[in-house]
Amino acid sequence: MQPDLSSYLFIGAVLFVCGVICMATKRNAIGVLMGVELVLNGANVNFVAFSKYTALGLDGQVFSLFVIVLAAAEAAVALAIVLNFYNNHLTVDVDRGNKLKG
Amino acid sequence: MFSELLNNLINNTLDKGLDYFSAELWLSGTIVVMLLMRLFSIDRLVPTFIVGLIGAAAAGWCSFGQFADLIAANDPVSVSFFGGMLRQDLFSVFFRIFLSLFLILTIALTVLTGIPDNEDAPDFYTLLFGATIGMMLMASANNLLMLFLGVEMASVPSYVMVGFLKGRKASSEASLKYVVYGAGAAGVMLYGISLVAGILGTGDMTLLADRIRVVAEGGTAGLGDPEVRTVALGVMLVMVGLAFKLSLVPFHFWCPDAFEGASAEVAGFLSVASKAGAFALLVRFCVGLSGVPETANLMTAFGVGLGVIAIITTTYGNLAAYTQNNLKRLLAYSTIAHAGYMLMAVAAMLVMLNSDQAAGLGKAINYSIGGLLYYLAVYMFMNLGAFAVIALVRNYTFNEDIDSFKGLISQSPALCITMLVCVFSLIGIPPFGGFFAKLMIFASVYQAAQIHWAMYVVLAAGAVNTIFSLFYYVRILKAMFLEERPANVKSVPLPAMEGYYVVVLAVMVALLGFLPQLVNGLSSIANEAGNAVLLVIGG
Amino acid sequence: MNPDVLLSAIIFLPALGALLLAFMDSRAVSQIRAVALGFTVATFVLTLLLWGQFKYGEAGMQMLVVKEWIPTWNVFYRLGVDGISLPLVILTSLVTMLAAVASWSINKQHKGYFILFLLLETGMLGVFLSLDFFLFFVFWEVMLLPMYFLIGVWGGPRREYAAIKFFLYTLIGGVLMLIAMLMFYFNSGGTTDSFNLIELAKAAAGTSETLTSTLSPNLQITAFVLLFIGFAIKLPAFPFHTWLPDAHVEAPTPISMILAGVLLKLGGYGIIRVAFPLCPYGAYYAAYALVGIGVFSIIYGAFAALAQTDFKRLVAYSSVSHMGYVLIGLGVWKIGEATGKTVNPDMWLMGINGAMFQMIAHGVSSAGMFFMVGVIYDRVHHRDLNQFGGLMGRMPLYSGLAAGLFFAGLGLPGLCGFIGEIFVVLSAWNYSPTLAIVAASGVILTAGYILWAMQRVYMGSEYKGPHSEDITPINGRELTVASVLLAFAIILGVFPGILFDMMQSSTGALVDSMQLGYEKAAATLNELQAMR
Amino acid sequence: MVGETLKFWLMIAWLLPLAGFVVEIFFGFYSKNPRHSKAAAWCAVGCIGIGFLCSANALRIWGNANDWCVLEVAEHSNAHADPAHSEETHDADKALADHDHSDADSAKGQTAYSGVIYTLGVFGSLEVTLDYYIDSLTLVMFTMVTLIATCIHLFAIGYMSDELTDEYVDHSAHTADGGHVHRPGRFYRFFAFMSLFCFAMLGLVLAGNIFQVFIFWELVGICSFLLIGFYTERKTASDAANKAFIMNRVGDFGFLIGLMVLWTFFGTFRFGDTVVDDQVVDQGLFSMVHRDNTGNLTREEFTGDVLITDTHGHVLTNEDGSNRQIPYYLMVVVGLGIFAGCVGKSAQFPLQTWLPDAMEGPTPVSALVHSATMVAAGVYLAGRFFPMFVQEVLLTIAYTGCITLFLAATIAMVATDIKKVLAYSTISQLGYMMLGIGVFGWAAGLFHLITHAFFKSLMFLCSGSVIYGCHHEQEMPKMGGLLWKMPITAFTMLVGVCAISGFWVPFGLEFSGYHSKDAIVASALAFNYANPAHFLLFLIPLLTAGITAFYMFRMWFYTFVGKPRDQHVHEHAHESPWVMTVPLVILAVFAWFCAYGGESGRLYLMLTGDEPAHVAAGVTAATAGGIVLPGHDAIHAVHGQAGTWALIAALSGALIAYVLYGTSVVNVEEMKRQLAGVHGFLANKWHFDELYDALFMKPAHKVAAFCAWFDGAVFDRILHSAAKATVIVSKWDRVFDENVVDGFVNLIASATQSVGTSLKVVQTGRLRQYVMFIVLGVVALFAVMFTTFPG
Repeated sequence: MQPDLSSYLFIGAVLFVCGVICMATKRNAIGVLMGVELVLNGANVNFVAFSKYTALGLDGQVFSLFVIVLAAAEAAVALAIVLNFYNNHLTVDVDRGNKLKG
Repeated sequence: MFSELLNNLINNTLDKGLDYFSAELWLSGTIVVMLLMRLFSIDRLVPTFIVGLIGAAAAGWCSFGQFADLIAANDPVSVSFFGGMLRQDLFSVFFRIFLSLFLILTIALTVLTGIPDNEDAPDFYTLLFGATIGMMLMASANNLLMLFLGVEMASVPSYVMVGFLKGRKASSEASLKYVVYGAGAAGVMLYGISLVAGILGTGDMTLLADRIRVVAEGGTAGLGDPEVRTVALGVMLVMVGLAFKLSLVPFHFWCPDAFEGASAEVAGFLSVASKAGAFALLVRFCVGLSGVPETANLMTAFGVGLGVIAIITTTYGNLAAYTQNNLKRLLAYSTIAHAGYMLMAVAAMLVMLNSDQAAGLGKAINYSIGGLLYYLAVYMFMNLGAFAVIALVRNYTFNEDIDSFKGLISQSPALCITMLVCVFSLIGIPPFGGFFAKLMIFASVYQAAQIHWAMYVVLAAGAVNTIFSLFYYVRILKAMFLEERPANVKSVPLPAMEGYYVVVLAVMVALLGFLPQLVNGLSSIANEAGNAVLLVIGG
Repeated sequence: MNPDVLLSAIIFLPALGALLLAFMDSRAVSQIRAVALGFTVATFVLTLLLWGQFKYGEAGMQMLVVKEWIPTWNVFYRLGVDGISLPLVILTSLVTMLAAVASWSINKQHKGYFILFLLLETGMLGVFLSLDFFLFFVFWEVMLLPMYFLIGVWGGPRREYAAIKFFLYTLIGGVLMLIAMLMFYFNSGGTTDSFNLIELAKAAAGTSETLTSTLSPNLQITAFVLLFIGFAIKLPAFPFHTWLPDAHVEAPTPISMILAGVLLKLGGYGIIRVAFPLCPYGAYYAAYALVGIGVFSIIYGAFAALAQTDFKRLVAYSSVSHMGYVLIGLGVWKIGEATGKTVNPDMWLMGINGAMFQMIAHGVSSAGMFFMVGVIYDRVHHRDLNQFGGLMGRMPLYSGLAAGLFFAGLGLPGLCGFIGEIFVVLSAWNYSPTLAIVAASGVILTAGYILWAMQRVYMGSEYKGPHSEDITPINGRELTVASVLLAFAIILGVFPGILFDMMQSSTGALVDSMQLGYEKAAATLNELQAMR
Repeated sequence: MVGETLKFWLMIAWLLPLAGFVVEIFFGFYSKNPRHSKAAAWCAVGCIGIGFLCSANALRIWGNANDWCVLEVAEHSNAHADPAHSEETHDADKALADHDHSDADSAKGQTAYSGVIYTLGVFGSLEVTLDYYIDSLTLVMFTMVTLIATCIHLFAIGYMSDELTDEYVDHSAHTADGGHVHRPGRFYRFFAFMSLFCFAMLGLVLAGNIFQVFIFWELVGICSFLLIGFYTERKTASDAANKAFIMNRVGDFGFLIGLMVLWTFFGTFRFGDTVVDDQVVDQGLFSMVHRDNTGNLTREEFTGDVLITDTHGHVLTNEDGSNRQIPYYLMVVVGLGIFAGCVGKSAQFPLQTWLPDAMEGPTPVSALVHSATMVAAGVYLAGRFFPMFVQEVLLTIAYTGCITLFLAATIAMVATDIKKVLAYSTISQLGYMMLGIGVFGWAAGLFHLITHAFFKSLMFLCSGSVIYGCHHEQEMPKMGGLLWKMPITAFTMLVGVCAISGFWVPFGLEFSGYHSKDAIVASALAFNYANPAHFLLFLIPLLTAGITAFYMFRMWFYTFVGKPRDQHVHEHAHESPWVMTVPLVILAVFAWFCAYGGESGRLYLMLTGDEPAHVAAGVTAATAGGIVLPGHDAIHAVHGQAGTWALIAALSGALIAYVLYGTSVVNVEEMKRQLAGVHGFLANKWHFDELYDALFMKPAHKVAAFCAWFDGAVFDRILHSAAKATVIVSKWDRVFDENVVDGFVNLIASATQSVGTSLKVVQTGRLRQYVMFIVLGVVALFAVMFTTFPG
């Protein structure tokens, strides 16, 4: 059978949900960042799919390109920050960062 | 096709685009210069902040030139450039000026407080400028793509700046939380963008409302229609992303932690600038979605929803601030509360913009946006003033708790008077700017209430919150003026320059309250800008 | 002197003084005092000039000053004086001047004290002279700042509590007033929305050329309630009064004088200048509540005063009791069901005049009473009524003057307290015999608590409290303040005409415009009825 | 013109004491040695003395202006007072009553002058002014007050002389360590207060409107407060002062209600019309109610409301054309309200208890303030305001007076403190006056007011002289046998005693009391005949006339004759200096002869000259079984009869007193010696004594004791419990204040805090939970959107 827009969107949605859950559950900072990547890519899938099936056209693909680039940049910064966190806490367990609260 | 795109790009880039983009270009240029300085270690000879100040001033000058042109051509214009990615009108220019001015003030503050030290200065200022550019993009974004880019570009450097105090556990923790939270929010927003852009088949924000009408196939856009429902979901996800930048409840969690972890200067910068950009973006987005009868119901509902969010945010912020002892954290909550106040203006705008007598309300709608802009302008001074005082006191007492402010009046009146003015202005007591700003917001909410009763609730909530806020603001004053200076707290001998700096801020806050030319000029400009952003609806 | 210069000068001269003080050496105490006193005196002289230029028998506003302030919002710097505000302005400058003399007893941070003191005067005078709602509100809130610190820094042991309480109450009032202000602004129904109190009042009465108030009768009621609460807090009327005893007890003597002498009057002035003319229908609708609250405040305050053992608290509650008469006098507005006209308008006019007089009189007498309490407090440092006694023998002159001022508070004929109370009460029967009788019964309680207090403090065989050795005769400075106040009490009591001549044309105009306003609202209501 | 002249002289007499007060208080305080100079005293005497001359002069002018026509008219009507000619006089009086005032004035010349002194405030048509109202009553009162005041001031110079020191030792005031209070003397202050009082009292008399009366009403009240509390160191004194003022305020509360009603319905406070060259410029209250030939108020027939008329009896109308009228019951309220003020001021039942306590003040004060003038002001006002009183009010007045006079008299019988006796007798006599006015004996009541003022002030001064002579000993049981120690005092006092007892002396030398009391009793009797139901109003006064004589003579005998009971006191007793005795003599003369000629005497005729128009004719019952008020002729008819009764009562009372106190002791000794062997005769005697004792003494003492208990226990207890209740209420008031109202405010603060703390919990600082909140937030918003947004 021929895949149509809805099935792509479904995949995108699945990726999105997985990413969110990953973010919300992982204790390891790296894991959390991967969750972020999943979310972004879920969006990317949507963009590409829309660019094929709707009036969005080429713009969708441009969108996804930009997103990929930005994702890379963000990941770099995020990893740097995680490293910084590691230097101070000697762990990448996000739950250890609980000094700031209240 | 590609060539056509290229021609198109070159044409409007060369004849006007670059001109419109000059402020951002100046900032980018400054960044390059600073990096090069670092490379060739010129920064040993010339302090980096001088370059920074020059760059910021230049950017401000350019945007002022644009401003002058726009005022001179006394029929308000709103043109898109860079292939419809950005939009040039009084609104974006207003924010360019605002941001460059604020950039200058922040740099000055960092210079006075000596954070960062000469080592890190180039990196720090690079990040600062980058974030500023991002905010300027947010202010002038005309396309969902630019919306996302702007937000990211503003956020990513901020993550780093929050974590800039190296070797501080709190700082690194704060930045980690900020980055993860921000990334998550950005992801959600992006997903929303994908839905909106995909279903409506365009990224151009000015077309959104029209496309929704098309999607709704004549009928009024309701959630019965699955596509409209999806769009609504997308819109909401986008707003979640913006809500994160605005630290609206329940997307505010990063704010207190990040502010407490970050240095006071950075906190001040984030509390004002990123909010300014985000509000600009929110306004543009909402305007894009409005103005078509079919979407009226939906958007009014969104407006009321924003109003409710505003109530929750304000109340939460004011109540939570009451028990804080760390002043940065306390001000973080107050920032949340004030975001709520400003959001009231946006809600009012949405409600009025989508009412059936919107035509008659043109002025009122302008004023609601104008009120928001005025509030931001005053907020810039009063909040920066407060953070500046904290930073300066911290430099001597190495402590940001409220106890370190006890009896400060006996040692450095200038700081106390500034804090006094800022706090009274934050409460909204005349004759300080905060009062007038708050008045404008309440006024527009009142007018919106003529259209939708729910706005009366918002108005009442605003009034009640003014009283709640009293409690924790007065705690600060009480500590500074009414209590004795404890013996163990280090003294605060205030050098002249720093004194002048804060006093200037205080004076600005005061003048924005009652100096006729200033109040009048600024408010009328703000209203003009509000008018400008609405132009897209007609065309 | 050119009027617009004069009015602005009156308002901002004290602020100028504050500015000057800011640049003085904080150690030069005596110079600081001198300068501050000098500026208050100068202000007083200016207000006398104002009186000199005031034209009697003119109902409308005089010496109007209109300058553009914030055109975008159609906000104007609009000043003026009429028979209602003039006496209060003079009272303000007088009491402030005397309070400045009384401020010699302040013993720390003189510079800051006098700066705030002068700022406070600017605020008060500004409220009385401004005719633009926006300006009015700004000055109204401006007073908050100095007062908070004057109580909070120079006050007694529980000063912080008292200060925050004062702050809180006033801010609540301010916020309510703000909302009401917006209601009027956006319903002024002119080509441009307006804050102009005079025009708004005319619009409410339907006699304005520029504005046509679009405020529906029901909204009028809402607005009136908002405004009334705002002003009743300042007045203070039950149940908004509890900030008063604390603020009074904790505040230093001169500040108590100003609180009782001037600040409380702002409430009454607000009602008569803003709440009444801007929403006549609301005023009529709430009239019974006003009178009821007034009567209750009288009895309640008197009882509370009876129970006090703290001298200053007693005087504070007496203020609550006395200001109740103001509410009664303002509220006795009766409309004939059949005719739709005011029944016995002259009676109401008398009530309003009585209320105004009561405000001035109370300003003099209560300021005096607080000062007298302060004098003895400065010597023996306690205020426990049961630990005084025998002062008549120890400080005869002081006791004599105090007796005079307390009798003025008691409402003794020939002293200022009498005229206001009696005129208000006389005008009350026409409105409601029951309330009138209850109000009249106040005379017994008042006599009760004042005489009892005097007996415990001044009479008796000997002084029973601590610091007996510090009881020295009243000194020249204190004598001046007290005797000036007493002199005013007597003059006002014997020749009340001085005030009534000032006020009557303005109050008369008020009564007429209120009648018109009521008719206008009634007409609208009838139309609504017809439509249903 | 005459009015202006009278106003001029009386204003001088009125204002001089005020000037005196200012001078005395200031120069007294700032002069070199205020403690030793009598300057203040002479200043005060000078002021009031000149005041007397002025008022006397005014009296003369008034008389000449009307070439004493009043007296002529009165003589005429008096000559025809016998029943034979009563009809025509009756008609004449009717005619007089029917005519409106201007005619009446033209008939007997204008005798009442009124006008504005200055204006307090004008509110549209309403106008509050200070007026003057001068008629024969005003003038007589002025002369009486100034004369007596002068004498008393003179007396006080001597009496207060021990204040002329820097170290006055007050034996009645004790310090904590049990010692006496030592303080500088306050000679000048006493006279300053006295002058102030004179000013207030004269102002009260001169007052041209009821509001002005209220003003000076309060002023005399405060003066009495200051004078009673003159010895501020004494707790008893300051208590008494407070009690006096507050109980007066209770009365004034009623007064105030009366004022409110008057003001609301009549819109003016003036008594009489202000006439300028025969044109009425300002209408007064008295002409606003019109009386028909039956003497009743003209009323609207259906509602029964009282119509409000103009001077000529034409009904006034409101703007809407309806008649101006006042409900009848409100007329009653007005009357009772005003009378309530009088009750307080004149110490009538049930507010009488303050007056005996007021004796804490120095004796001259008791003489001037608390017997002659201030307490009489209540009666004066009742008389002045008479035209506005309706039958119900008059009846109330009558019964109040009746109860008071009996109550007080019986208490006086057992009192032993000489000043207390006089105080109670004052209350009793005031009761007589009220009764007189209540039973329509308008002139009689005021007549007694004047005479009583003279003889009562005389007796107070005498008692003062005694006390002075006995070094501030006031207890009669410690006196006795002082007759030849201080003869002038004793005999002048005897004059007073005879006067108050109302003794008859041939050749027209009757004591003044005889005439005035007869007049009252006569009115009472006539009233009794007219309304048989109210016979008590005659019997009780009659009985009390006897009691009066009894206790008065008891006092005199107790004090002056018999064996000295306290040698110490007796030895040191001495006659007072001339400054004190001269006034006694002067007053004695007036006490005896001021009513010379009785009903045809100058004084009485002066008073009747300006009596309210409807009094002469009397009032017939408005409704069946209503009250009938006797006119002049009716009273004349029973005058002789009543006089006889009263005289008998008085004589018998005096006789009993004489037997028991004057001679009884002596008698018993005498008898015992004579009848040593004669059992029967002795037994008879004995039986007689026993019988007598059982029949008269015991019951009298019982009743007196009961009344004393009743007065002391019940009224004071009521007052005290009221005071207690007040305090309790106010305590609760305070609790409420601090808990409820405050609590609410503090609640906001605490609520803010608690919510804040609970919000801390939300901000756990755990990153994963934050991110979770994004998800939850999105889901929540989505849910909300779908539930609420339009479909």
